[in-house]
Amino acid sequence: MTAGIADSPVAGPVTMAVPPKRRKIPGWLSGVLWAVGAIAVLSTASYLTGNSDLTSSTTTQTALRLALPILLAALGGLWAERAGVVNIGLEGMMILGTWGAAWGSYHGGVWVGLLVAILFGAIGGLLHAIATVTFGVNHIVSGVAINLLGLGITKYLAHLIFEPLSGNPRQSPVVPKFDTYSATGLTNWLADLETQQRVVLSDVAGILRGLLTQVAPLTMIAVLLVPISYIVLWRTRFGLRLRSCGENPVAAESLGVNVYRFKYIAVLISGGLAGMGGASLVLLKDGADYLENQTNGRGYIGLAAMIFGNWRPGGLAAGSALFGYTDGLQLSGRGPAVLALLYAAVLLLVIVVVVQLFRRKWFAAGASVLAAGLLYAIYFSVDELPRDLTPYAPHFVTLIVLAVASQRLRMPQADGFIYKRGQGS
Amino acid sequence: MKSSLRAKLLPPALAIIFSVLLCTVALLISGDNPLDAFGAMIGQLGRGTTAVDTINSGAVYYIAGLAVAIGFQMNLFNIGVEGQYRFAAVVAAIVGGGVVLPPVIHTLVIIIVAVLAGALYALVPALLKVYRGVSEVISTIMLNAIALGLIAYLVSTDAFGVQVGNNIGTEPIPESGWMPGIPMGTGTLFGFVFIAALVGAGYWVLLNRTRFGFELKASGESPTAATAGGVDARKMVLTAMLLSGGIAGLTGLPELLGRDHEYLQTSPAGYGFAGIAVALLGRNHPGGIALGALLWAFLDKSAVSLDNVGVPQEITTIMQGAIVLSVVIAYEIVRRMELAAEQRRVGRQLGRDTSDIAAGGSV
Amino acid sequence: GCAKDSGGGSTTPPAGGGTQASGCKFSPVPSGGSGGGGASSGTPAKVDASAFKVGLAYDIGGRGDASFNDSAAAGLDKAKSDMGVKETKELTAAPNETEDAKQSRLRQLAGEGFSPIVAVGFAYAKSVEAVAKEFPNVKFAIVDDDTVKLPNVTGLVFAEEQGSFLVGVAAAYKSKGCHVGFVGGVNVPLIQKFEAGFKQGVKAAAPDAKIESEYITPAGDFTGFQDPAKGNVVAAGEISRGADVVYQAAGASGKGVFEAAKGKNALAIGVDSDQYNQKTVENSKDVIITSMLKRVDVAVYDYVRAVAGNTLSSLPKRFDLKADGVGYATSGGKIDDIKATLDAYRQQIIDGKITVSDKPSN
Amino acid sequence: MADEKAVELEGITKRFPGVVANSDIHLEVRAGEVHAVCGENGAGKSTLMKILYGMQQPDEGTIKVNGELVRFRNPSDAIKVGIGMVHQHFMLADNLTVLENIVLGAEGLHGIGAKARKKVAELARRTGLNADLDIALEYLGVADRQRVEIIKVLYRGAKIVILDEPTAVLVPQEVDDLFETVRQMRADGFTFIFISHKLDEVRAIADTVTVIRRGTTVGTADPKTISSRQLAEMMVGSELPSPETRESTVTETAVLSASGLRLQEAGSARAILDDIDLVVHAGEVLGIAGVEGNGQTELVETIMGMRRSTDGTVSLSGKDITKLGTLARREAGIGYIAEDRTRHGLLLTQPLWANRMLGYQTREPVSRGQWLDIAGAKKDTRRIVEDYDVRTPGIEVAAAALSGGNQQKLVVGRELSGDPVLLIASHPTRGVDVGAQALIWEHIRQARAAGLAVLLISADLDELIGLSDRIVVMLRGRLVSEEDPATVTPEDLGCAMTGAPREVKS
Ligand SMILES: Nc1ncnc2c1ncn2[C@@H]1O[C@H](COP(=O)(O)OP(=O)(O)OP(=O)(O)O)[C@@H](O)[C@H]1O
Ligand SMILES: Nc1ncnc2c1ncn2[C@@H]1O[C@H](COP(=O)(O)OP(=O)(O)OP(=O)(O)O)[C@@H](O)[C@H]1O
Ligand SMILES: [Mg+2]
Ligand SMILES: [Mg+2]
Repeated sequence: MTAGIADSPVAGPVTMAVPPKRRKIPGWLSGVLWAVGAIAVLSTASYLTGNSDLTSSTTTQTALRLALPILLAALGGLWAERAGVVNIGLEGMMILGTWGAAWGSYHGGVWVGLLVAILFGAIGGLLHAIATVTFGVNHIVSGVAINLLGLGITKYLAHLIFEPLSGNPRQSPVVPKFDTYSATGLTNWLADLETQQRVVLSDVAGILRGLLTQVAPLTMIAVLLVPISYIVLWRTRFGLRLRSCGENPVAAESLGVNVYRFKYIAVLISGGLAGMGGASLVLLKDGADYLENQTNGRGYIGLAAMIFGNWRPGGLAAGSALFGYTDGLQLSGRGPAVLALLYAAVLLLVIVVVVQLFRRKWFAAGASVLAAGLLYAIYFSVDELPRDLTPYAPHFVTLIVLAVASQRLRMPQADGFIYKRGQGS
Repeated sequence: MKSSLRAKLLPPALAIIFSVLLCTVALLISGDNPLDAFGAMIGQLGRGTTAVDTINSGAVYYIAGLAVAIGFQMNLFNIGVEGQYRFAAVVAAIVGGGVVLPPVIHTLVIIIVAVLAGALYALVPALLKVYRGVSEVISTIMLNAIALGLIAYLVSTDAFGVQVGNNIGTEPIPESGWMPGIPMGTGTLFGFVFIAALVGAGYWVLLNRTRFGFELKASGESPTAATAGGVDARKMVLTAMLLSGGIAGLTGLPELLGRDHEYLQTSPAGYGFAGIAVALLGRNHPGGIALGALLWAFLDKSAVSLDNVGVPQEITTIMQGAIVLSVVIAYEIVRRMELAAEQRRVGRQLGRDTSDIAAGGSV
Repeated sequence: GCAKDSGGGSTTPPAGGGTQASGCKFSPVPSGGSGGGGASSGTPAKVDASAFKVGLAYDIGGRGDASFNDSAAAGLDKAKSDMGVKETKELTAAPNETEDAKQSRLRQLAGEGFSPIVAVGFAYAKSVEAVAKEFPNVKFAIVDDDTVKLPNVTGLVFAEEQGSFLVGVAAAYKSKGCHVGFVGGVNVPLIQKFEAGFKQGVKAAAPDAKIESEYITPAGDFTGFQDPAKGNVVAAGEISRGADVVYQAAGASGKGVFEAAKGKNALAIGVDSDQYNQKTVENSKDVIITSMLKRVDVAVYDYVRAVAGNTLSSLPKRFDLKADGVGYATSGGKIDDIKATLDAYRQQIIDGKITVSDKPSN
Repeated sequence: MADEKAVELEGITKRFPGVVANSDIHLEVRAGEVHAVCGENGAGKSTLMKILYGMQQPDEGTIKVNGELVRFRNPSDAIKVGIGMVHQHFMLADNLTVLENIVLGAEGLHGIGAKARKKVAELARRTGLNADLDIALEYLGVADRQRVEIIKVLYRGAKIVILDEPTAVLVPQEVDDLFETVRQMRADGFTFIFISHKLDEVRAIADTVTVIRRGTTVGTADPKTISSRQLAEMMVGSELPSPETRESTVTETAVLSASGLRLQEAGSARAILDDIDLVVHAGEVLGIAGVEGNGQTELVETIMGMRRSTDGTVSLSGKDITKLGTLARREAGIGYIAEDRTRHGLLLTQPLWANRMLGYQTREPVSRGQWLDIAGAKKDTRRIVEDYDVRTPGIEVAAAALSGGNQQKLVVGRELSGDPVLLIASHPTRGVDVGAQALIWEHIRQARAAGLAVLLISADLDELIGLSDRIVVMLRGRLVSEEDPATVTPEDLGCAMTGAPREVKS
């Protein structure tokens, strides 16, 4: 296991035969186009099925809320892996963050809580960096160990420190939460629009309103961290150096980049972000305070979202949003909403079919027709989806999207590789 | 370079010492007596059925660890052992409880069903990876969650479940499907422990003595070289994943056939995740995994004894994490120490005889 | 402009969605028995348990979990102070532990001379059966399970559906839109009893009432008891569909249910213990109108008492309304106005005039 | 000026576990000269350069740059005093853009924005790099990569430039271009340290040459006066071999024939291989010449079955093998020396005997049915080690522990062991020292004499001309011309390879 999670053991031949492809449209624009397309599909589905949950403000608000910890964990993964360190310890760092957030917030208010959460996450990151960077330990081993340590240490600390306060070894006392803010003028207008039930317009209004009401500073920060990560990683010299450590650390070293330092910084930031993800479970209004096991594998989901997003901020935001959205939808709208989503999927596949036909990819088009037909048959024939399976709608959706979307995933080239100074060829 | 015995045994010893120290500090902070704690941990082996339980649980972790290790051998990270084993256990329990067969055959049928079910559940990520390039890390994380839903459905009373008091589970497997154990003191050693050992031996033979094992390791070490060597990478991903899933399918059986005879919705989860840690601890080597599994089981069992003497049982989780981390760090430190020693040795020899060692082109 | 949201969430429309009706059309309140408790079993004789070492084996969470473990602990504490129990020992299960760990725990207690030993939670059923056979002279009790048929094992089970029935009645009466909701943590038979009783109670009081009923996760996925964020969303979904009183049986996720109710101007009903007084949910206590009480403490206390007084046979087969094993809380005074109605229904159940099913009807 | 010392290395010693790479090396480089460093594989040239560039720290010895004593802790320190290095293996990140690759680490000079772009564009003009600066580096061909490497060095304002085997992957024209740049820059006052195994190149460009053998300096010479043969003798103490083929052994039996072979990436209009027809007869060496990136790699991989051709057929000894997988083709009698031995030829962490099995895992003597025959594999590995003079402490060491030349000998030995009817040899002597080179050539020649058909791809045109019975030239995925090795010169071949019009011979 040299490569940690090597993405594709299906070996392709070496030489790059594809001629240089220029990206015709910039990334942000394609993001906007995707978003517009998604909204169009959803609002059509919502109109045709009569299920307004698909685009209601509640759903988007919930989606944002549920996506937040995943997004932050995914960003954490991004930072580490861009510097070449696989971070499967996100879950553990997140757990450390939940504890730190509760403890800090209890003693010093929300901002202190956030800070302590970041700090605790970063301590997890530090441990990971010491193990993987300084000692050259297999990244997965270290990550697994950190997940165990994060869990064990927080349990222990909760036992030691929270139990006397809350009487409960598994829970912190109630801690202060972030206030929320709304763009009231705008949202009131949007609320009017949403209730008017106008095609598309009301849908867009619902979605926007969900994103603009009751937003906590932490939420804003987290959302802003997506473009910030992009700018820092792709538009600054610091980011260039950091990424070079994930692509070819020996080359970076040969150009005077202190690879160890950048890896350390990246993994610390990674831990801090994961810790922040933990804080988002604790410190938001309606948050849970500290509760044992409250992360429930969200760190792993964040990791998946990051891979889903092709190791890019925009992509991982889309992955987290997709997951959060579907989860929110199934939790608040339950079976009927998921069924409506199924309908949306059929619409999407129809579009895919048209595109594939246009591109003359007969096989892909055929497969999509088949899939669309199958989904529509399910939609048509059942009134209610199996209750035991709807809770996992986000997982199904993630799998299906990955299976349908063409896979041009590209992990940082030296991701997971163990680098030692002065050992380059 | 063959590593010396010292290089093999020193690191785990260092790691255990380190984690014991770490826990000592933690215990002192929380005002507990470390000596009591470690005394209780050691002492548990002589009390009740703990020693036997440790071996029994060790067998479970061992199988899970082997399942994970098979994937690791070719750089596949099968996080999905968790979902695969649980799905397989439920299916095996349902089939086992639903058929009437003569002894031995009944047991065999259950085992085969478990293997097939585990492999089937691993087929999904394998196909997704081979044909759609979906990273097995994502797909198995997702399938672990989905397995919960499938299991919930399968054990519901609408499907194959039966309700016993407040619990629901599968129809109990009749005695003909059980696997007899060996009574030891008050406890019973699962018969499946021997099957686990057999699987471990098979794993070793497969990897080190068969063409398939060679191709598997080659694919893991260098997919490009393996391809050039005529190894079909897709086929290897498929087979490795299916094999991993198949072995994962056995994970639930020691307990199912040896003690529980039914799968309850309260049946414990997490063996698959423990399997990852155990495989890493054992460095994918069947012997190492066995030791790792036993250590893991031992620490697990310690939770009860620690609780009994009033020590926070979370210590065991901390210890597990600390051992995993420190064992690899210790290996690294020892390796570096040996290298440095080697370098000094070369340096000393240099004075007398330069040309021999300095000969370019070869070591 | 951007404004800080005031605490109550004034920017959201009031709960109940469209029809802000004036409430339900109620069935006539059954007559008879507005009397006090029915479980007053006379003045208890003094029982001395000072020769007893009582062991408690908790489920995951243990003492302090603000749930049934904690309730069992309260029973033990009371037994200690009332009857002078000589020694107690409390051990706690770890998450995802194996069957043999549970057995070891019980065996350890039995081996150290503890008797009686109370195992908290039906997950202990098989272990109790196994260990009780090994120690025929040790007395065992198991909470939430009555499947172990051994002479030295006593099952302490509850009629959760009866208590839930009463809070269902309360919910119907407190609902402005005649639309209520239930949020279960994990879809297991035990929680289905809560659902069943609640639904039946609502329907009994107001046959036209609409009921939302959801579980966070299916059986086997126990994260449903551990995820307040999801509890919040599920409850919010029910509220946005019109429910304005939500009953939760969702463990630690219940906190999210309360907060959803608070954020959307709805009301909530707690479970197991008197959650109005619970520290961990004190932020949203003002929406908690009542809680369905499951008196594990009573059961544990009564059991210890029965063992000490050698009156095990007189212990109720099921801790129901009659045995004061279930009930409802009145802290906060939010249901004082309908107490008479609730007690009337209570009496009906005790008298057997209403039987409450433990399986959800649909 | 002429006598000013740009670099003085004194008493440099560097020990690695098990190896002394440099021992007591002395090297003086005058300012403004091109100073060549020669030596066998593993003689310690790269190590010495890495020490001068701060990537490795010497155990003993001192470094003076421009007369001042310096101590480099890392490459930044070396860059600061004006040293730049083009490494033997590309030090580039495929996934970063060309611009990013260049400015990385030197962002302090002109940032990473417009100013940097302007500066880089200027350097690109000077060095003849025509690529878009914003495409990922992986799309660049080798020559352009080499240019990027040189721009990296210039961008940092280096005055002393180390070139570690820069010509190994270039065709003669490209080498000439490179040398032209070097000469110009020398005139501008740059100092070069130049490493190459190709001695005529050394003699063409260098002002001084220092020879290293087994980690120590054996002497300095004037390349203008010394012959290549003398140089080689200094290096290895033996005669310089040449790849001359003696008498023809070509027969009429076609072994490999490909017809209408076409390869196209999904979703791309351009064909990577376009209508390839070729035949290799028993006893014949067919050479394929071409600038890297023109489809030779793909052709080989298609013949090996590692890629699926879009169209066309391949047959071996008359049997159609188009539909077979790589293993089946190997079993049918194809031996394959891959161009990149570490990526395609070896399992680096596995012992030599396990490497003996790779590609032969289905055949005796390394396996029997589904079972491996480890004893058999070990025995046969010992035979290869002996026959092919693989210098190794034993067959239990990992393949990574062998130097490149010895790794290659092992691969050649293995690929000639399975009684092949066809050998595909892709750059069989790339980066291999003169001694090993001679040995590999000799084995190919012997096999050819025994009736083996050989498909040879090489960037070393002397090797190609010397070994081949026929040469075909590949350009943009097509076979464009056939040359007779008896008459063709490397220069002609180079013209054909680049598609340039050939000078009319008088
Ligand atoms: N990082 C390293 N660790 C251990 N040994 C090394 C390392 N780098 C080089 N060596 C040893 O030092 C010797 C000299 O290596 P070096 O790369 O300097 O040779 P070279 O002269 O550049 O050979 P070539 O002509 O093939 O490039 C090698 O034989 C190798 O054994
Ligand atoms: N990271 C490393 N760790 C240990 N040894 C190394 C390392 N890198 C290189 N070596 C040593 O380097 C040697 C190979 O070195 P090197 O690459 O210089 O050989 P080479 O003959 O120059 O090969 P090539 O022609 O491919 O460059 C081996 O002997 C190996 O022991
Ligand atoms: Mg070299
Ligand atoms: Mg070199």
